[in-house]
Amino acid sequence: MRVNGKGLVDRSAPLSFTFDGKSVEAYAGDTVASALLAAEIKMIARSFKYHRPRGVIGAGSEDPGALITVGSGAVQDPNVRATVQEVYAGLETRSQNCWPSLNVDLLSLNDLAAPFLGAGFYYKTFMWPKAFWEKLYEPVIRRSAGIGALSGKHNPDTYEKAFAFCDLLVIGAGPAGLMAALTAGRAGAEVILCDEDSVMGGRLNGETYEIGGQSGQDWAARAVAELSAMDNVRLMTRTTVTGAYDQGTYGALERVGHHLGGLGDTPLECFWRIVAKRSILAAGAIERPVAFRNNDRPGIMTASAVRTYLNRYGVAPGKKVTIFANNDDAHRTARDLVAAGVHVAGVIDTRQDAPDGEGYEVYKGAEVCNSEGRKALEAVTFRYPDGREDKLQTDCLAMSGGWNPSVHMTCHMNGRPTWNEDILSFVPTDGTVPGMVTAGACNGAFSTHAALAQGAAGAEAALGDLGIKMTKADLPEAEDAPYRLKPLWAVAGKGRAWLDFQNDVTVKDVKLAAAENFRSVEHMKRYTTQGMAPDQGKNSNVAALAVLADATGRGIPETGTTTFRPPYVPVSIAALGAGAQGDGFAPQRFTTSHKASVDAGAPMIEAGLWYRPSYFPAPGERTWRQSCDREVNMVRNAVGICDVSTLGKIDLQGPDVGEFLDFVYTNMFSTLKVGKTRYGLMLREDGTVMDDGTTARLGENHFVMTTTTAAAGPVMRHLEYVHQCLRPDLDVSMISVTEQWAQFAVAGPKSRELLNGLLDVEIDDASWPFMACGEVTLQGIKGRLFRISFSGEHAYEVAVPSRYGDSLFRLLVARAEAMGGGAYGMEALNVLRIEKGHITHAEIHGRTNAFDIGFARMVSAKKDCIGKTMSERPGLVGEERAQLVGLKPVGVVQQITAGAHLFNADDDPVRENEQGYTTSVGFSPTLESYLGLAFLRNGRARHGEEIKMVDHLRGITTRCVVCDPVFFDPEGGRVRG
Amino acid sequence: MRFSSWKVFTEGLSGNKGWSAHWRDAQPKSEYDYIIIGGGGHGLSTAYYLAKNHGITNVAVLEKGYLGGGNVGRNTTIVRANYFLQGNSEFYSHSLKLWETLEEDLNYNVMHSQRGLINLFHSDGQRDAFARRGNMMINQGDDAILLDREGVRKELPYLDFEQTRFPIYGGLFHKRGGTARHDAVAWGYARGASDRGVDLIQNCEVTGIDIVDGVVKGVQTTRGPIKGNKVAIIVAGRSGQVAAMAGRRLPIESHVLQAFVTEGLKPVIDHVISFGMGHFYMSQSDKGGLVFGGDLDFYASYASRGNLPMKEHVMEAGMTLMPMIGKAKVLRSWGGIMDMTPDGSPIIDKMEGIDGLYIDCGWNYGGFKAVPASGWCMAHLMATDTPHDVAAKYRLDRFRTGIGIMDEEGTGSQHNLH
Amino acid sequence: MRITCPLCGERDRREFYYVGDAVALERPDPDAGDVVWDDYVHNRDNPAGVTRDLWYHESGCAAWVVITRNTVTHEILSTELASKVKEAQS
Amino acid sequence: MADLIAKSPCAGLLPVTHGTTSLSEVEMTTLTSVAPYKGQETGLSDALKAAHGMALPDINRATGKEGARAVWFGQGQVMLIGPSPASSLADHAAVTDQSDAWALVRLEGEAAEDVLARLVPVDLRRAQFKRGHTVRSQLQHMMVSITRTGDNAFLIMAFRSMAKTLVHDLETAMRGVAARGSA
Repeated sequence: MRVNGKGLVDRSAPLSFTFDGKSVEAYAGDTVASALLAAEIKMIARSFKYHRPRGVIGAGSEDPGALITVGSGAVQDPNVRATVQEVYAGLETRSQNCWPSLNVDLLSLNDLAAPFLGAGFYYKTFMWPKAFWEKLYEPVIRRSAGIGALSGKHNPDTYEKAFAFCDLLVIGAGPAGLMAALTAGRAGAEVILCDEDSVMGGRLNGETYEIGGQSGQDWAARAVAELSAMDNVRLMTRTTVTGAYDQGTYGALERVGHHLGGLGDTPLECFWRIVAKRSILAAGAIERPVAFRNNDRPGIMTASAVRTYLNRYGVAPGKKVTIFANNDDAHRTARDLVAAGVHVAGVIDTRQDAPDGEGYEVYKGAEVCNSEGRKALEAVTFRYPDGREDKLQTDCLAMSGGWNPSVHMTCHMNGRPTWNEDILSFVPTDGTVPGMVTAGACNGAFSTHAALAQGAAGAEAALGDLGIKMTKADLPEAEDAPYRLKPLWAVAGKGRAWLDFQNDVTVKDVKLAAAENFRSVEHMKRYTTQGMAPDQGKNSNVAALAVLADATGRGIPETGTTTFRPPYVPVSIAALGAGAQGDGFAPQRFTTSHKASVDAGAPMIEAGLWYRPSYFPAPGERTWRQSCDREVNMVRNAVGICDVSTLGKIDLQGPDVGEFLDFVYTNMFSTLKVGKTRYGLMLREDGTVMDDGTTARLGENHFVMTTTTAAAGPVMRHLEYVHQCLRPDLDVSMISVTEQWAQFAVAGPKSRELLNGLLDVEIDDASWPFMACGEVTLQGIKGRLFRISFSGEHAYEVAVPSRYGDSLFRLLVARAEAMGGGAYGMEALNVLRIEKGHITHAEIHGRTNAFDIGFARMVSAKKDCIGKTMSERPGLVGEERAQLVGLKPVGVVQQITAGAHLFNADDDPVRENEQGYTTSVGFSPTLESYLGLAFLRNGRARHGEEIKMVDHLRGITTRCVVCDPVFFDPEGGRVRG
Repeated sequence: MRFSSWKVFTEGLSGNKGWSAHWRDAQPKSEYDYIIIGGGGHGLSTAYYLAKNHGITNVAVLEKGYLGGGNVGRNTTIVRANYFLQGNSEFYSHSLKLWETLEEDLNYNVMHSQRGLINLFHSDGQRDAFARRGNMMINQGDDAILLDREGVRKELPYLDFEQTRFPIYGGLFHKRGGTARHDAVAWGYARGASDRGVDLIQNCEVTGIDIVDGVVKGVQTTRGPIKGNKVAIIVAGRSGQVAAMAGRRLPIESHVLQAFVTEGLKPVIDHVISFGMGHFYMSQSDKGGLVFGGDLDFYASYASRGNLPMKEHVMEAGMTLMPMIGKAKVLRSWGGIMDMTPDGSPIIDKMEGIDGLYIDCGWNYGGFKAVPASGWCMAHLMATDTPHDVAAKYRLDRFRTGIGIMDEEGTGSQHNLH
Repeated sequence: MRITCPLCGERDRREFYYVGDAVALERPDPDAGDVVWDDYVHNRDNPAGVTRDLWYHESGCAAWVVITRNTVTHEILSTELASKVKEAQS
Repeated sequence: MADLIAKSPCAGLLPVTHGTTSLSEVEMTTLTSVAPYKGQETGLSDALKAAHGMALPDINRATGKEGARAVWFGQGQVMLIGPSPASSLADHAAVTDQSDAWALVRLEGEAAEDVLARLVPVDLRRAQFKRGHTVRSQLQHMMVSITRTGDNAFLIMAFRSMAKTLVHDLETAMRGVAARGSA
């Protein structure tokens, strides 16, 4: 019901939205909750377990009652709080967790079975017969559990993340937060003021307080106006600070587009990481409900929420409102309602010394003990101190058990709040979040005056810490009423009294938990699920603790509290994961030949963030194998071109590079001659192979190292580690030049012929023997030429500055094609190297050492190097080790697969008999056979032996002969041309 | 008291007045035969199997906080047996078999649910590595199926198959993999151990280990000294501090691992899904929350809480893999303290040189699924002084000798990389 | 988490790579024996409290940094260039 | 035979404008990494001044101006942007050609700071990050160098191979900022 003359909604801007398909009238500035209450729609949701009717209970993000679904189709957004969702024309909302409808929900039958569904009942049943758990019980439980539903479709909305920095972050823009921001802003500090509401002012907008002679709402509006005129102040509405992290980092969720229809490029949400030198938590407090029988009916709300709907939205949540309280504050609700012309049925105050009513009846010393009304509240029963009971017809009960300061953020870094007996609640413990102070209601100071004073004082302290000069703030006058209350957690009596309205946890459940020895507060929480619902116990935790304390005969402080953990409000995965959807999870790296490869029809595959061509299909080829076989033959018989730019290239310069390389490689590099290249093996300090590659000496003090594609980053980091942490005495400078050079393998018997048409100065075997390297020019452009070979053919790698990469690749391929060759991809590259027994990370997979791969001789005995000592541990050498071998099929089945296991020919393929495994396989068109590289226990001593390869997954068993891993040209004649 | 549907029914009819404590709160005696330091999953299961398998019941479990308050109460509840190295393979296989009869054994519904685990791979190289793993699982007698892209699509149609950064090539499907209700595992073992006579002592912090001439004599605690002939350290992330009481350094660095849960949602994810390129895994709990996690925060920590960069990384992985979860809202995030070893595999061993002192630690972030077999094998070791067959490779000296290192990740002796 | 790089100043943790205990700087002699090497490569004090560990400012200036830090509170007490620490040791 | 043709890292991707922010590629130029040998910082600075009229920049600073800059590029490393390096530099430093290793883009406009605030975990507001200031940091998931070259202009350098992602990430942020108006 709308109340004229009240509220901040724009009565000149009516609009309509839908709830469960029905049109609802509203005004700009309404939330879905205020609009539904205005339309007298009380039942909005169903509870989690018993599917009891639920309505609006609170007025902010903590509301445990009215969870709805917004939108439909792919944008469907479940579990949205109706109290937070602002209305706009065309907004579509729906109830959830009900079937077939909110009104007729079949699962509300659960409510009748409640005696059997108490806390933890499921731990004691559903165990027989065993197979029924997964086939029957669990599927039924899962279907009835959950609240809202995801659409199941890819999220279509845009989200973003951002960083912000400030001197002072003020969390909450109620009187304390506004005063803090004003104080700091006027002093010139960089201030960020965040508030989760669409309008700043906090409780001032829901109350009829006066500040400095004006209404609280006006004072807040003026403060905001002053702040928004300051360049050094950033005001962030609709922004909830969600967590406090180390060194002054805060997470904050900004709801950018939820109140807009039609977003375009506007993000729906932005997740902020705010770095603040100091912060002031002015998060306010949350009024706590009271547990009494059937206290969960729609229409039963917190007293402050009723005031908010009245004063902020101009809505009376009922026509005949009853107040139930243990404190003075709740009487404001009655006064505000009466002043607005809404009928107050009475105030039921548990205190004998409660204040008298001002135009309403006060039932002193009484307590509400039951309610009636199936889908909305119709009446409450209350009990006088003498045990007499009476009933009031009422459609709205405004209850207040006192206030809980929102201490959550002060606990995010493991701080524990302190029990305060005066206000019967927890208050923040000082210093639990470095750099943060608390002010106002969240600090247990409930009067407006105290909020203003603490806000100002908090800002002054922060400014002092930061060395920013200020003038002391003049505090405007404001009410400073004392906060008086009497403990009231749960009204004694039969029936179910709700603590956690969402998860349906009742006083009985907590008592049962205590009886079953779940006496620790953590055990109780976990056993009953108390506080584990979407509101994370914001409404219920303190009352539940009090009930547990009572049941276990302890005080509340010694009962302790569960931990508040981030986020303060639920945060969408899309917001925290913004930017990653699609291809944004990691950068994409493209070689200079990418376009030419794609143009040639090559499928591109991912390799260490790069994309590399798998194969280059020629006309008429239908399978990758056909292309691969052709490309291998091409390299073996003519010439092939392959982009190898993705391999890491590290430029090392300085007088001590030789010594440095001797320390990082197992073999010697200081003895390498200028103009020569050498293969190197690099170990981790634990003796396992880290990486391999060739390193060329371009000058006396100048080397360029090649790493594998995947290890380029880790090797760079490792080299810097070795230099800075172990040998800073060495004068070495290193830099990645991977990106500088476009480098192409030119491999095959015709490779020199191909190059000699391109290089400005022709080369021959004498000027450019195997493993030679040096500078060359191509059309006057400086490049580098290395005579190295991964394929085992007479081959080169030619490098030019990347800007020429695309052009050179096309040129090389064109020339190769003219000579009967062409481009080759990763598949052919793999076959070529397997034929030669060259290893990749399939073999040096982080568990193999130099001994295993047959390179023990490469670990120089003349010097120390990283990993040498540990590689000599007894367990890393000897017959027990699986050693690199080659495999060739010898039986009817000719296929070898990677990831298969090896067994002695007559053994069963079971774990106990495992002898090794295959790492790399390929079909060699050169040798017309499948070839495999494998690790086999004591393998080097078993060449010639017949073994069994078993691939259970692919259903393949192949008899293989063990051989040397170098299948082709073992003498290496071909590389020397 | 025996739990059953009938019992729930009759209690329901009579006002649920007849339920009693799931376990006794014991006061510490001055002496026990066996003392277990740590009332987490592994400590409780060790106590249970000492009593059940070996008839040893003069046992105290000393817990500095509340039972099951460590990693068993703060993990992502995944149960699987998909290891590929000798040593791990047989151990986790044994553990999974114990899971499969755990409810009957404990008379406690731990909601073990074999929903199936799919490990996605994104390149040929990863497929081969998963093939090796899957083949070993079958060698061991467990189950594995290699799915291609279409096979994955059939099971998980909602993944983003158009994404080209790390396209989905296929997955290794382990049907017997799944989840369980983590707290219930601790409570079920506690109840079983307590019923058999084990004393479970909460709020009892061990402050010293008494060792005389290389022989354990007992422990000092915040509730007084307790004598014992055999003492086991089973304290996960706190292993370093407790071992230091015995003058030992361990090959362990403690790290924070974060986990996340969303608000309750209607069923949308049936399996446990693991995204190889993103270190992301997710399942949906019976309550409807999406339960997920990723990598360590990567810095040594005892804070049981993490920071934003890893939270963001995990969510980013989720969004690139399965953007349909975008509007699920994270309700809570938390952290556990992981006892990371240099090869990512655990230790179940005697403490060499100290008679009567045993250690069970180094579970990295895979300790939950190990709870049954860890207790089974640790109880065996303590009772018989010989290692159980399936845990014989979990030796403490393997790092010194290099014999039997089990590095499933292949990342070597950097503790946080496993 | 914010880390003060001795060169770049205060930066977000996401720019850094963590490797482990700064004991890494104290590499033993090759012939120090298996116990010493085992200790160096594997065993850790792993304190719940103040520790010194080694980080790499990977997406910043590429400096390796020794950070004195509390593992319980995440408080950072000091940061130094690893190369300076190492030079001071030798 | 066809000629070798130079292709810039962002060819075909830039320029673009969204709202008041524009992103364009900086014309290809000479980039030289200069890393002083032990104890050669002063010698290098002198040589740099003599040859190119620029001092060796301090940490987090750039010297020079459009066309000839020396940008601090990390520990013991300076990137010379523009001039061909004098041979005298090599007497004091490791000199490495990086001309083709980096994609250079210019982000300009009143909201440029807001765009970068969506991608870079460093405070780049003018009060803290003035003209001539530079950082090595990351932009989304990429390692970058960012230098303020004007009141509303930044020079951003990322690995050449990541040019497409660089442009994509910047454009996404530019669109979001433009849609919101300058927040």
